[in-house]
Amino acid sequence: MSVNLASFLYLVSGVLFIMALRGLSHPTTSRQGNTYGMVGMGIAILTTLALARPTLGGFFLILLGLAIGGGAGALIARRIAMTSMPQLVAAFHSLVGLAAVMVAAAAMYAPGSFGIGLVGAIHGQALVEMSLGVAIGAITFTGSVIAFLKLDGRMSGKPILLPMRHVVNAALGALLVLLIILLVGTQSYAVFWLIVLVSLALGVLLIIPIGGADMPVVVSMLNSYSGWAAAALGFTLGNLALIITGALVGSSGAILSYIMCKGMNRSFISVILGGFGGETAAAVDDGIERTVKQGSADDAAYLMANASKVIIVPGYGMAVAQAQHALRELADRLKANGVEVKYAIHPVAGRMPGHMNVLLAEANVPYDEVFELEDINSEFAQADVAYVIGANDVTNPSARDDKSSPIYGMPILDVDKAKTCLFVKRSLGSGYAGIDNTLFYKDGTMMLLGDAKKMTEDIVKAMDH
Amino acid sequence: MSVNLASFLYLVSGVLFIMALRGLSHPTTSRQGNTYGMVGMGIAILTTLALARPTLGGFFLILLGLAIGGGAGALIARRIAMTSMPQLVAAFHSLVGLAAVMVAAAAMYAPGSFGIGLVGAIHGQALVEMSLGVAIGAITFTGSVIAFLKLDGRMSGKPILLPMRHVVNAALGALLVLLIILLVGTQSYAVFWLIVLVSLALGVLLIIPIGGADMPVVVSMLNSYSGWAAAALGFTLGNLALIITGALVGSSGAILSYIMCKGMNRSFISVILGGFGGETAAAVDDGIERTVKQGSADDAAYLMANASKVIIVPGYGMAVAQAQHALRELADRLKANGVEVKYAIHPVAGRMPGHMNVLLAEANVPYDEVFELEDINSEFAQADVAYVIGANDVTNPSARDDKSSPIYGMPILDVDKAKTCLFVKRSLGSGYAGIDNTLFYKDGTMMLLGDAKKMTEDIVKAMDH
Amino acid sequence: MENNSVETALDQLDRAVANLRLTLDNADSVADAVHVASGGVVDPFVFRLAIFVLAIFVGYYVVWSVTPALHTPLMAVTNAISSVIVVGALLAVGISASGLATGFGFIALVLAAVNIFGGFLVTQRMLAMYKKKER
Amino acid sequence: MENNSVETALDQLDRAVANLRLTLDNADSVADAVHVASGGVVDPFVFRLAIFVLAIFVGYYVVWSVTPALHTPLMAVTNAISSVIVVGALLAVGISASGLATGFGFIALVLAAVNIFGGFLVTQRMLAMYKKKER
Ligand SMILES: NC(=O)c1ccc[n+]([C@@H]2O[C@H](COP(=O)([O-])OP(=O)(O)OC[C@H]3O[C@@H](n4cnc5c(N)ncnc54)[C@H](OP(=O)(O)O)[C@@H]3O)[C@@H](O)[C@H]2O)c1
Ligand SMILES: NC(=O)c1ccc[n+]([C@@H]2O[C@H](COP(=O)([O-])OP(=O)(O)OC[C@H]3O[C@@H](n4cnc5c(N)ncnc54)[C@H](OP(=O)(O)O)[C@@H]3O)[C@@H](O)[C@H]2O)c1
Repeated sequence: MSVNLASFLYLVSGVLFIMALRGLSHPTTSRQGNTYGMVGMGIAILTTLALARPTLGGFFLILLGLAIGGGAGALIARRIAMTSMPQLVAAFHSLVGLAAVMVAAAAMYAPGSFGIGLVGAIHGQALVEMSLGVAIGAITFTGSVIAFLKLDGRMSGKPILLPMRHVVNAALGALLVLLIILLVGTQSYAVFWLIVLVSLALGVLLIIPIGGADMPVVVSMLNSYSGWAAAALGFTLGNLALIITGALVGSSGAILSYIMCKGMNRSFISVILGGFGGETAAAVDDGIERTVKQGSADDAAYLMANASKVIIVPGYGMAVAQAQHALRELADRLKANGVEVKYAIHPVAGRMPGHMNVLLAEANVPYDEVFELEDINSEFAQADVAYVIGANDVTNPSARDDKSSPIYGMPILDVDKAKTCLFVKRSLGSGYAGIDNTLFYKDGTMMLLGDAKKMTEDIVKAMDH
Repeated sequence: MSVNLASFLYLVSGVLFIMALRGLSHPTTSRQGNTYGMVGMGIAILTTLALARPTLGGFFLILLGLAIGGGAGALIARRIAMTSMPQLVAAFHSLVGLAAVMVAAAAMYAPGSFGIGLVGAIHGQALVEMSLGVAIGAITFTGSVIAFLKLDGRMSGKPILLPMRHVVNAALGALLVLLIILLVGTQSYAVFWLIVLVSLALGVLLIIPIGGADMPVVVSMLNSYSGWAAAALGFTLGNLALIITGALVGSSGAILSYIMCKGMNRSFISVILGGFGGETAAAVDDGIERTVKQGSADDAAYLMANASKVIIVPGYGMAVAQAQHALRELADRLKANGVEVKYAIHPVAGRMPGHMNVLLAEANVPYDEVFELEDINSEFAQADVAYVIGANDVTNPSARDDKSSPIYGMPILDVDKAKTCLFVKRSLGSGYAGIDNTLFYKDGTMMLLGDAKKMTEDIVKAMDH
Repeated sequence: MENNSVETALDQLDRAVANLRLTLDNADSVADAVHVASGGVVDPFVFRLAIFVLAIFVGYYVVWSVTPALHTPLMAVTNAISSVIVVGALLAVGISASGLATGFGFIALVLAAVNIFGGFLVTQRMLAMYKKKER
Repeated sequence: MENNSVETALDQLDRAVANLRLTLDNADSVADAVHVASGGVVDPFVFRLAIFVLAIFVGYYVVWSVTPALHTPLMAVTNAISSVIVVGALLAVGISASGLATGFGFIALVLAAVNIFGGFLVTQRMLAMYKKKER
């Protein structure tokens, strides 16, 4: 295959990837978008095969690799629970990072195959691009592994704050730059692997001080990193598909991080510097005696059955309890009784962007009943019941009213404007931000203490009576 | 200057042009955007000078050309009336088209200066790109001249429907293709100029059958064309700034044409095939006697002074009458009386996209009092008075209610929902689409027949009493 | 003898030339091989096409994000930036030897300059008119 | 005499070589000149940079246009497409002579394949769940 044709085909696959992301602008076009993505990947792979013209042995090896990896990937995709998506994405990012390192290593040991020179005489520019790729890739790898472990609960979410960590990290960063310069000068394998080692260490050190709950931002950031690593290697290999894709993925991760930080009203820097959200802060104790109105499933069933409009506000607790299916049943029951039911989603409800939407979709909730904050917030005033299930921070009025609150300025869902606010959670404890929620003590609020799934099922049962 | 640096700088100027368009996403950033555009142009010019390293004589000639053209351009920009913007844009497009033809001619006679080969031995690919550029440029030139003449009223807006025009146009198109092939084979100057001639003729023939009122769509289409011509020459010259800019301008014109056609609920093809909107159709005469309530300036002054909310709907007639300043005075007077005043702009009010906005801005109407159709349409129900000044089609309820109407499906401003609808126009005649407006005969409507500016001034005077 | 030696010399010459050719050929093919893999010999046309395609995407998004109230300035500013065709005119006037080409270039230069100054300045004039309500 | 003729021959050889050099040099510089003006010798890096910059713009706009309800699938699909790094792995496995490079390439290939299949399939599974209200 001529390189011109190959380059053109790589361009085509880059454009198909753009169309894949473009498809996600609406659920109806999203499936087609995903297909574009698969076709784009197919074109990239076939083009490379036609260009490399592998030997029979090589070809067999390639098929073997694709079969092993593809089989494992397909299995994981089929088996994974929707509630584990945050972990899964983190795990997948770590693989991309490691793959980038391995590709760079292969290029280091067989530069001829990549057309970047001969062993010991690799072009300087290629070496710089490659080291950038390998460093970012390695950081992505270990960083994502830590994020995975924290999200999956295999490692405590508590931030691990090493002494002098900023100094250590800066020193490692400087060392990295030095090593890259050294690599361009010496082309030594040892230096190459030193770069890998230092970057792996840096990846760990950068992520361990960040609290488990901040991991979603980290995952997005690492997503962005994996894009930049791919783009850097794209420059080395002179591959248009890699360059375009890298830029797309890089932008995507950066924008999602930005959206999350804005939704939490925190700065990206403060997230990255870490030390937040590991433990729930001690409950505020300002000496004022506060009373809480507690209710039962029966109370809730009565209130909702007699309502004309119910808005459901799901949060992280719904994901923990896997309550989405029970919730859907409840909504069906209400709708059958002629109650108008809508879902209100806060941009950072749950633990990853779009987390609630995917869970509701899994429970067959139609997406046109699910509304974003700005589209539904004015409707709470007309609602009889706001059914808050496992959400907490995203409803906290202190973000709106109390200037001294650490989450002041974060947009919230105005559930307190509804006639009655039903709060399903297990305790009066705080949520991710560790801040007491004054809503619990308000007149219009009824606390339904218990597991979200159990409580919702009980309400449905209570309606049967 | 090294070609690498030059290419990089051309890329920078392309990015600055992107930033220029990006700035137009909001009035507050738009001025900065325009500055980016100027800087980008400056970089492109300086880079080219550094690359070409002209002789002293050449340098003098360049300064002279820039001074003549720049002086004329600056003068026009200072003098032109805002109401003549459609004509001006058409005139400017014709210049871009002619400039493209001239650049291609220069490349034909001195290919060496452009690095595309030697006289009589120009690279085939460059010839193809060049002929595309020159053909599109020439069509843009004469097409824009006709559009200018029609818009400026120097030529009748009546569509000129030659017999067999589709056949003739198709034949000319085929001839063009043949000539381009011939040019690649022979590299003959005669063929080159034949291409120019045929394209010039085609430009005229394509535009004369299109009615004067459809010219805005044509102007946008020609804008798009001028972009594609620039991009084609960008390929010839291997110039990144030209390629990027061409694509930007090409997209922009195409999108604006699309927006206009959608706003009119007509297909682009039907516009381009022509024969529409030249003359106003005969008024519908269905035998039903219809009565019209006519009012005076005094009536209008009384109604508006006692209103609590007035929505102003400007249309093409306001531009014709240059009534924007008088209108602003009226609004000021009303606001001083405690009346809430808003402006409602239909996407295709007037004769070019954003036409009304620019005129209102000229009369110092703040842009946050000016609303788009979808943002204000629901407010007419709460308004006491809709003051329709020189608008007609964009308020015609038959577009909403009458399936047999030729403009059925076009979105309209629901002025009939307001308590009273004041209609300022000179007669009961129809507007651009040539369709009778049933609103004139409705109970809540009061016709204020007269010139828009005069009538508005009279209303202001009447308020003084 | 002389004849002989000349012949030898010519022979040597031939061989030297042949060797030279071989070396050159080799160098070429090595360079080619390197290029093929690295994409170094990719025709710049492909790169330009990629840039063109991506710029169309950018244009699409950036123009849709323009607020309708500024569509008239948009038309004026796109007109101004499309006059970047002036770079062709500058090359023609600045480098060309042929009088005709210089003439064409000069015309193009003047026309483009009208557009550049006219387009940007009229846009500036328009944009200066868009004001917020003063409160 | 022999010496003389050899010397002559050598001289000739020298001159021939010199001539050859001259011609070659000339050809080179002509080619260079043509390239400079046409941009033919523009370093592909510049083109790639342009493509990279424009792709960032496209990415910016295309991602902002993704509806928030699909942000989770977006994360999965970007993960899948970033595995296009597999092209590097394929080159390493397909062409490489060195055993080590083939090994590294094979690992990269397997990892990327997990991502490609896993990423696209899990996205498909998620997207299949998004349904409209049936009426
Ligand atoms: N979505 C994102 O992308 C993202 C990213 C980073 C950070 N965040 C942060 O995450 C938070 C999300 O807000 P949120 O309101 O969804 O969650 P939240 O504020 O973290 O509150 C979740 C609540 O669910 C309750 N809960 C836990 N398990 C439960 C179960 N099995 N049954 C019933 N309730 C249960 C917990 O209360 P009990 O312990 O009393 O049951 C907890 O208060 C925000 O602060 C946001 O800034 C989000
Ligand atoms: N904006 C665009 O981009 C664009 C592009 C292409 C086509 N169009 C078309 O243009 C039309 C625009 O709608 P429109 O409502 O703004 O205009 P219109 O329907 O064309 O009506 C304009 C009205 O203004 C009146 N008028 C003219 N001169 C006047 C004066 N001096 N004083 C008072 N009234 C005067 C005319 O009535 P009298 O003769 O009775 O006075 C006429 O009925 C639409 O049909 C649209 O599809 C717009």
